Parts: sequence; C-alpha cells; structure tokens
Amino acid sequence: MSEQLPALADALALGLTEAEYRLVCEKQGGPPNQVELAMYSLLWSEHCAYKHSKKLLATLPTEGPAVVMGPGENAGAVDVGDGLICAFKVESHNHPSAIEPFQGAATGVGGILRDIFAIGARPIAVLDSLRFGEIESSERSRYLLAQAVAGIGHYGNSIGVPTVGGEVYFEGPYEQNCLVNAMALGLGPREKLMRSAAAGVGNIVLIYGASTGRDGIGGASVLASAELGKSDGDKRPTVQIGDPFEEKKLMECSLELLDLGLIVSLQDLGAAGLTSSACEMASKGEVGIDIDVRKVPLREADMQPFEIMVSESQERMLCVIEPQNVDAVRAVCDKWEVSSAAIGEVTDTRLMRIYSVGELVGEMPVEALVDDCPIYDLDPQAPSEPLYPPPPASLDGSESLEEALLALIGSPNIASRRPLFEQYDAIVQSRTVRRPEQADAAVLALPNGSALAVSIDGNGRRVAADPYRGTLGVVLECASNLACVGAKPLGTTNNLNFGNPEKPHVAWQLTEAVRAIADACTALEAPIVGGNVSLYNEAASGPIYPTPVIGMVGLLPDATRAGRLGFAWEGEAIALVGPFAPSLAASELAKLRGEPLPAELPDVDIEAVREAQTAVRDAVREGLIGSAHDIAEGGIAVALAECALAGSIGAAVTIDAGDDPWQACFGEAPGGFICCGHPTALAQLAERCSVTRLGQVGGDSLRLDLGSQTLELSLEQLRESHRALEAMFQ
Amino acid sequence: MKLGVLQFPGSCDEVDAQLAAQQVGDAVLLWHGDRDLQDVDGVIIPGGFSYGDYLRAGAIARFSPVMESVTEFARDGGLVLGICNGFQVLCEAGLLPGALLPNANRRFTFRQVDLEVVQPDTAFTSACPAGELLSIPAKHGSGRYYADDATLDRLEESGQVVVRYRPEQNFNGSLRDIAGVCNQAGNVFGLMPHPEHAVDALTGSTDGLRIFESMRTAVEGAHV
Amino acid sequence: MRARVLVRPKDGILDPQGVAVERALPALGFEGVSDVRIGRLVELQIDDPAQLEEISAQLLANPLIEDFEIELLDDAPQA
Amino acid sequence: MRARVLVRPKDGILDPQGVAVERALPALGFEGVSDVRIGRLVELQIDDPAQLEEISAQLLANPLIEDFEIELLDDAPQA
Ligand SMILES: Nc1ncnc2c1ncn2[C@@H]1O[C@H](COP(=O)(O)OP(=O)(O)O)[C@@H](O)[C@H]1O
Ligand SMILES: [Mg+2]
Repeated sequence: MSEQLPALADALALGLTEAEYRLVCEKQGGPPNQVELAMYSLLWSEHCAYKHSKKLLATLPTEGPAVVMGPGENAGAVDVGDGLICAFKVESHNHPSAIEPFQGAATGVGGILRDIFAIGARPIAVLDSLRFGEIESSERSRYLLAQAVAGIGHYGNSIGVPTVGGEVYFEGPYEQNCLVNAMALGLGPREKLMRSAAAGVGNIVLIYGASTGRDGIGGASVLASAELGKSDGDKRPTVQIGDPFEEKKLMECSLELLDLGLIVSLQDLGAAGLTSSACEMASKGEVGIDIDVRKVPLREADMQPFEIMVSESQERMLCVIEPQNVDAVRAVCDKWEVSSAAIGEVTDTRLMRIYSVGELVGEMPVEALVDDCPIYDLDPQAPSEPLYPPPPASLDGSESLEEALLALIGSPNIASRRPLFEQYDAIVQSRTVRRPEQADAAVLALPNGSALAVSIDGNGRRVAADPYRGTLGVVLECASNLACVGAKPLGTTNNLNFGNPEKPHVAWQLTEAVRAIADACTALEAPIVGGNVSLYNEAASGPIYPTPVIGMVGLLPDATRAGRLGFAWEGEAIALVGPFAPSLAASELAKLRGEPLPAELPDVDIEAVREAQTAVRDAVREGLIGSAHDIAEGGIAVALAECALAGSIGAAVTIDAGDDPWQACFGEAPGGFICCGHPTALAQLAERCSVTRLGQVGGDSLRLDLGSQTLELSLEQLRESHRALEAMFQ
Repeated sequence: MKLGVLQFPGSCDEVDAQLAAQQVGDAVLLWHGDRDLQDVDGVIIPGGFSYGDYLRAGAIARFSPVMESVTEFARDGGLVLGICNGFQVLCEAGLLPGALLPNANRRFTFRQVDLEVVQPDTAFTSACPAGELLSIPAKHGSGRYYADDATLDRLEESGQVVVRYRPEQNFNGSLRDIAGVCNQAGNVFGLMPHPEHAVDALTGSTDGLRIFESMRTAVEGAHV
Repeated sequence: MRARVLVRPKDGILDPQGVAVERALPALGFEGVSDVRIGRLVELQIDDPAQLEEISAQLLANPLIEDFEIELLDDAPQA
Repeated sequence: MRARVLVRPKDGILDPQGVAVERALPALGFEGVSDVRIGRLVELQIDDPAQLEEISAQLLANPLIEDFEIELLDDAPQA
C-alpha cells in the first residue's frame, strides 16, 4: 500500500468531517494510514455509528415479557413458546436500490436474512416495504418498481424463504429517493440463541462464504450516508451482486455449524464488510482481534489491504471458534461447498490489528473505532411553511361517489398488490396459513398448533402531515392488522427512513415520529426489539416524506382460527367495530384531489383503539366473526369493497353520513374495523366495544345507502379498477 | 412404503415434499453427493434451485452423483416423481421428453391453478377422480413446456400427457397447456405445479395428496 | 486458449425476451429493428479446445431447444 | 442488416453463473477449463446500425454491471 499517508482531503472524501478527522488523529496519536482511515470512515459513518439517531433510539421501549433479545444484536427475538424464539428485523437498502434496483433490492433481502440466521434462527418469512415516485407519470419509478420487485423475488424465491407480505406506496417525494425496506422472520431453539460478542483469547477468527471482491467498496460511507446527487453514475461501479445460491449454502452451513455447537460467536458481513463485523465482535466481547487480510479468499488477487477490509461482497459470515474445532468447522463448510479460511485470532489487546502477510498495516483501539465516534444532538424545529408541494390532482371534485370509489380502488396506493406478490413464493416451507390478500396480516403456523402473525406498515403522507399522530396511526394499523387475524403483539421492529437530520425540520419529523413509536409501543405492550435507520434520503427537490416503517409480530393460539378479511357467507351481518372518526385530512381522496397536506391530523385516542383491537382479536379467536378488516387508506367505502372483492360476494350497508357523505365514505382514521358475522355474535361483540350494524353480506354488488344518496357498484366494476397495477407490469 | 426425496444444496421444497410423502408412508432425504438410494420404493426430485439453476434450470443438477443412481432406478422401473425443478431436472436428464423454457410472461409467477387430470390411469394419478380438477399451487420462472409437434402428438396419442392447465390459467405458455408428462413406461412423472403444497387444509387445499396416495397404491400393490 | 460459445434459441421457438425488447424499442424512439433473438454468451479459458463441442452439447446448450456455435479466440488477454 | 451484441459482466463484477459452470465441469470429467464468464447474446435485424450503440447502452445491457460489444454481420441469412 502507498507509503504516503492520506490527508484531510481524503478523510472528507470518505465522509468524515474535519473535526472527526482531527479526533481520529488524536485517538491514533497521529494521522491514520490508508487502512486505518478507511476503517474509521466506515465505523464513524451515520450507517454504522448512528451519529444522529442514537440518543433518540435510546428513548424507545425495549422490554417486555416476551422479549428474549432486544436491539443491539443482529436481530431481535421474542419467545413464542415451547422453547422456540422468533427472530425478526427490518432493514433498508434504499440508496443501493436507487442506483441498481434489482441487485439493490436482492442484496437487501440477502442482508436481512443473514441477520436472522446469524443469531441461530432459520429464516421463515420475508416482507417488503417499498416507496416510489408517482408511477403513473414517472417512467423511472415504473422501472424501479419492476426491478426492485423482481430482485426481491429473485433472492427470496431462490433461497426458499417465503415472501408473505409487505406494502408499497407511490408519492412524489420518493421520486428521487425510493425506499426499499425488507423484513425477515426466523424461528429457532431458545437455548441455542447465538450472540456476536467475540470471546476466548486465542480463539480463531474464521471467515466463510463467498470470496471477497471489490463489490461496494466504500459502500457504507459513500452510498449509505451521502445525499444522492447528479453524479450517481460515479458510484455505480461499486454495485454489489447477490448470489442467492451462495447464500442458501451459507445459511444451511451456518445452521448446521450452530446446531453442532461448533461456534463461539457469529456475525454476518453486511455494510462495511469485514471492518464492521470484526470490530463489532471485538467491541461486544471487550477483546482485540488480529486479522491477516492475505488469508481472506479473494476474487481479485490484486486487492489492497484497505479494499479487503471495506469490501461489501455479499454472502459472507465471520465466526469465532475454538482452535480444536477448526477442522470440524471446515468439514461442514466443505460439505456445503462453502469456502472458509482462518484469518485471525482473538487477543486481549483491545486492539484491531490488521496484517498483510505478517506485516502490520493497521492498528486501532477497538474502543476508538466503535465507541468514540462523536454523537450529535438534533436541533428539531417545526417548519414554518409547508415542506411538500401539493400532489398533482387527478380528481377535480365534480365526480360522483361511484366515480370517486372507482378512482380510489384503482389508485396505485390502494389497487391490488397482486402483480407484486404474485412474483413471490409465499408458501415454501409449508407454514403459510394466510397469504397476501387473504387477511390483513400474514399468518405462519407453528409446530404446536399456534401461529405467528406479521404485518408491516407505513404511511409517509400522514406522517408528513403530522409526524406524531401520523406515526401513532402507523403503529396502531400494524396492531390492527394483527388483531384482524386474532393475534396479540409480541414485539415490534422499525425502520426510520428520513431526510437529512442535520436540517431542523427533518430533525423535528424524526423526533416526533420516535416519540410516537415509543408511546404507541408502550401502550400496545409491543416493545421494540430491533430496527434500522436510513437518513439523508433527500435530493435537491427536498426530503422524502418522513417514513417510519413498522413491522409487528404477534401470536395467535389456534392457527385454524386465523381471521380472514373477505366477507364469508350470504346473509351475515356487517358491522363497523371500534371508535372510528373519519376525516379527509391527508386521506387518499384528498391526495387524488391534489389537496395540500393539512397542518395536522385529528387527535388519536390510543386507549380506545387498543380496546377495539382487543375486542376484535378475541372475537376472531373465539370464532365469533367470519371476517375482519381494518379501515385504512380510502376509508370505510374502500374497506367494504376490499372485503367484498376478497370474498367474491357483495354487500348492502347503510351509513349515517350526517351532512358529509364524502367524509363518511372516504374519511380515514385509526381504530375502525369492518367485521361480518352472525347477528347474535355481533351483538355479543357489542358488549365489549362500540359496534354499529351496517347491513348484510350478499349479492354481486356493493351498495352504500347514505341517507341523502346511495352508492352502488357491481363487484365486476370494482374488480376491474382494483386490477389497475397490472398495467404497470405491462 | 419408503420414498426418498433428493436434496441438492439449492433445493427449497425438499422438506415440504418429505412432509407430504410422510402422510402416506416413510420418507427420507437423499443427499445429492451420495449414490446410495437407501432401498427406497420411489424417488421424489423436489422443487427449488438445485445448483442455483444457473445456465438452465436443472442443467447442472442432472450430472450429480445421486442422479446417476436415479437414472438407473428409473430404467429399472422405479417410480420417480419430479416436481417443478425436479421436472426440469428430469427433462434435462432425458428421463422425460421435452424441455421447460422461461415463462411466457417473463416473470416468476406464483398462482393457485386448477389442474385437469387427463390421464388418471398412471402410478401417480390413479387416486384422482376422473374429470375432477385438482387445485394446486404453481410457482416458477421456467415452466413453459416445450417439445416439437411430432413429439407432442406422440405424447398425446400414447397418453403421456398426464395433467393440463385450464387454458385460461396457462400463464407460462406451455404448449397444449401441458402441466405434466410421464415417460412411455409410465414410471417417471414430472409436473410444474406443487402437489406437496396442497396436502393440508390449513395451508391451502388437500388435492395434492392424491398424487402421493396414488404412488402408495402403486408401490404397495407391487409388494403384495 | 480463450474460446467463446454462442447459444441461441432454436428457430421457431418463442423467445419472449426478444419479443419484449423488440416491443420496447419504438417507445425509446428506435425504429427499424426486427427479428430480435436473445441467447447466451459463454466465454472461457480452455486447455483442450477439442472438448468444447462436447461441453457445449452436454452442458452449455440443450440441443432440444438451443443451437450453439463455437468460436476459438486467439490467446490475447480478454478486454 | 444483421447485427450481434455481446453483453458480458464487467471485469471484477461477480458472475455467479460462470462460477457455477466452472465448478460443475470437473464433475462431468472436463478438466482444464477456467475463467468462465457468462453473458447474453443479442442478435437482431437493424436498418440503421448507427443506433446500436445507444440501443445497447439503454436497453440491451446494464452499463452499471455489464460491458457490451457490437458486431455487424453481413446480410447473409442466419444459420
Ligand atoms: N410489496 C408487497 N409485497 C408483498 N405483499 C404485499 C406488498 N404490498 C402489499 N402486499 C400484500 O397485499 C395485501 C394488501 O396490502 P396493503 O393494502 O398494504 O394491506 P394493508 O392496507 O392492510 O396494510 C397484504 O396482504 C399485503 O401483505
Ligand atoms: Mg391494514
């Protein structure tokens, strides 16, 4: 490597500030060399050091009866009974996906899966959360959508983990910065839970999996922490390529190694590659690690030490093992045709020492690398004038109620997601009790007859309008989705997708959103067990909508009673359950009408919503009701249409519209459910929470009697509009 | 009856196939690197991506050591069921006629389909009520069945076309809506849809069980 | 030596990818393109080129659906 | 005229297909094959070959991860 030491300019180019560079020099007792600077720049990046979010994240509730492993490990875990844990986590791959959507999304799935099996759980499900610009007008957004979905399917399908759910929305502010978040769940024996803290001075550090190439060199600091500019082209050569076949072998190999008890600690190589994995392991174990980069299996022989340390080549794992187990470990790797190499050892020096064929090429205190990165205070300020332009109008207000409902049910944010999830294998592993569009949450059977339920949700527009109340709504919708299948939340994961936190209004959005997540998760007893933060999702045109994405996992005692969203039997009664106070503020209808975002959203009564969720959950568990669906985008009219379409049977209802049928039909708010069941069953439900009889299931049309007016559409008309997204996949 | 389910490093549905087979008998996994078929009465080549399905689906898997034994097993009249990737492997290995090309819709597609059993008189379909449709999920990226016209005619005449898609459900563009075929002797059968994913009401339909029940009848009939 | 195997879908077999490309071109403002066929390009370093015929027929191409053509390149290092 | 575009993974970009094929060959009894790279072969009929450069960059190849090479063929009907 170059004799001459890198200068401040190099540090700045790598994303460090001048002050940070000075601090590095201080910690090192002199200017860092190339390897050292590269490693500091990665570990001190926003992505690794959470410089602008650490203090906020500390305010989240992370404890609860079911929590087995909270934030800090590769994934969180909750107890699901019978000695089993469910590990889960959501992660973003936004910037890589904006640059190369297929590989970006694919490697996003690969990365979150490694987090799951790194703690000893077999991945059992994937969900995706996607945001793009307005696909109807944006050619680029259509391309990103098609490629990202294909990439997610390519990876998940090839590796044999079902993609059981997700969500996707289209809004102008995502045009320059799409969001690709992926969540994964895993199942494993509680007593075999694996942690990443390196332990045992003299133990061997072994890397296994794919060979190391120049993929994503500098990815973490250059891709994940910089605002995307015009010159994305320059960043392109660092695209990582995913190989799901390699990961499949890596997964089976890892699970076998853990099952045989051959591993002391395990860590996947993700963003910042070997650098962050090795340093995290050393830091957690309060030890030092020596690595000789020349022992790392390389794809390109001429790689420099710093390149090897920062490479983001996919499908690699790092483990600590006892010296006498090296042969046994390598034998398992050989069986799965996974290459492996002992590259270093655990020391008591508390130093990271990097060698190249014996020559020392980098030496850094572990503590300086991992703990001494400056943490910044946010300077939150509510914006004085609107941050976001009004969306383009597609309705002018002259429409009839029927035309409005058809427009809504066919709008990209509400239309059937079938063209997406049909590209995903949702059933491999024979666990999937509820597939997409069968219920509001995916349901996965457990060995003992109970089942897991999982849902992922977000609503950037409502959060943009009112970061606190909007985020409350997101967390509540997730729990409502679980209630609809009969599940009680066990734990929550979250992905904070925001703009540049150094800007006061973004700092304010972030602060308010986190406050809401904390309040809602506390009230719902659904503690945060993990998550991910993606900042600087911002372009010249401004920041993305603030997008906290919430993933919630729950448990239902009897898989055979998992709820459905579709109307079931002719003649059953339909009721509105829960405290539902519809408002058109920041609603889907308001968007189609091109209305600017309101200054705030109506207040939310978390307690009342929670009671309704409990009532619906219990009713589903008791088999009291035939269907349950929470009212979300598009209000009660859209929810009724979704129930009718899912059940392929119509309905006739009467709604007390007061003097505003529009608000009554299309107004949105948390806490409302559409349920159908036997009249006496609904009467029973009424003893537990507010229940309003609306009408009856039957026929082949949806009819809403609003007093002054009626709205009637045939299932055929509704279905036709609902299929609108198919056109986006030609 | 004891069935053996092949396991390649990239297999995905091998455990699902084993679970399904265990509803009608014993079922063991057979590692791709071993030649020993452990005296099974029938072999299932499961879905998944065997060796990553690079180049062409099944192209590399057909050369695995275990496939040498399976080929012999089949030549001696042993029952071999290929599901999805297994069907692709059997075609690549020449144990079944034709080939499976990338879907006409150019996408991996997961859909519940209604299969018409056109040939109820095989070791794999004897338990299927004639004329009844089997509701079974299909999920693949390369399921477009192809063979030249002469071959297709021959297959139809000799009753080797075993299952078909409903014409309106033939999303992958298979010629003549063919979803599954057997060899001339009738002991090797491959299909793209996944009967092993239709064996439990909790997770879908139970129509797929018929395929496994048919195999049991064939085997246990042979034993007495 | 360096060699190249060109694998193409047999004539008469539908090539959806090719069709898609052909359809996409006019939208991008490119006229006058037709008969687009998409196949596989395999390039490799091989000691005994005589083996290539067999390797291609057995592995690289499926003769039932694909034709292949072998091109031997001089040993000049690949671009 | 008839033209051919050879699309290959950029140097240094992982080529899982090539790796898989290389690994498989010894098992089939073929030794001495190395550095296998697998790409796409696009053949088409085009009125104005000058457009090919643009067509390749925009549609046939993904410049992020692939290089392409254009070969103009005489108009002789394709084998
Ligand atoms: N990107 C996606 N990937 C997979 N499944 C999806 C995706 N988007 C939506 N779905 C599925 O489609 C159904 C409807 O989605 P959505 O309207 O977001 O549900 P909800 O309104 O309850 O959040 C759900 O089953 C969901 O899991
Ligand atoms: Mg919902």
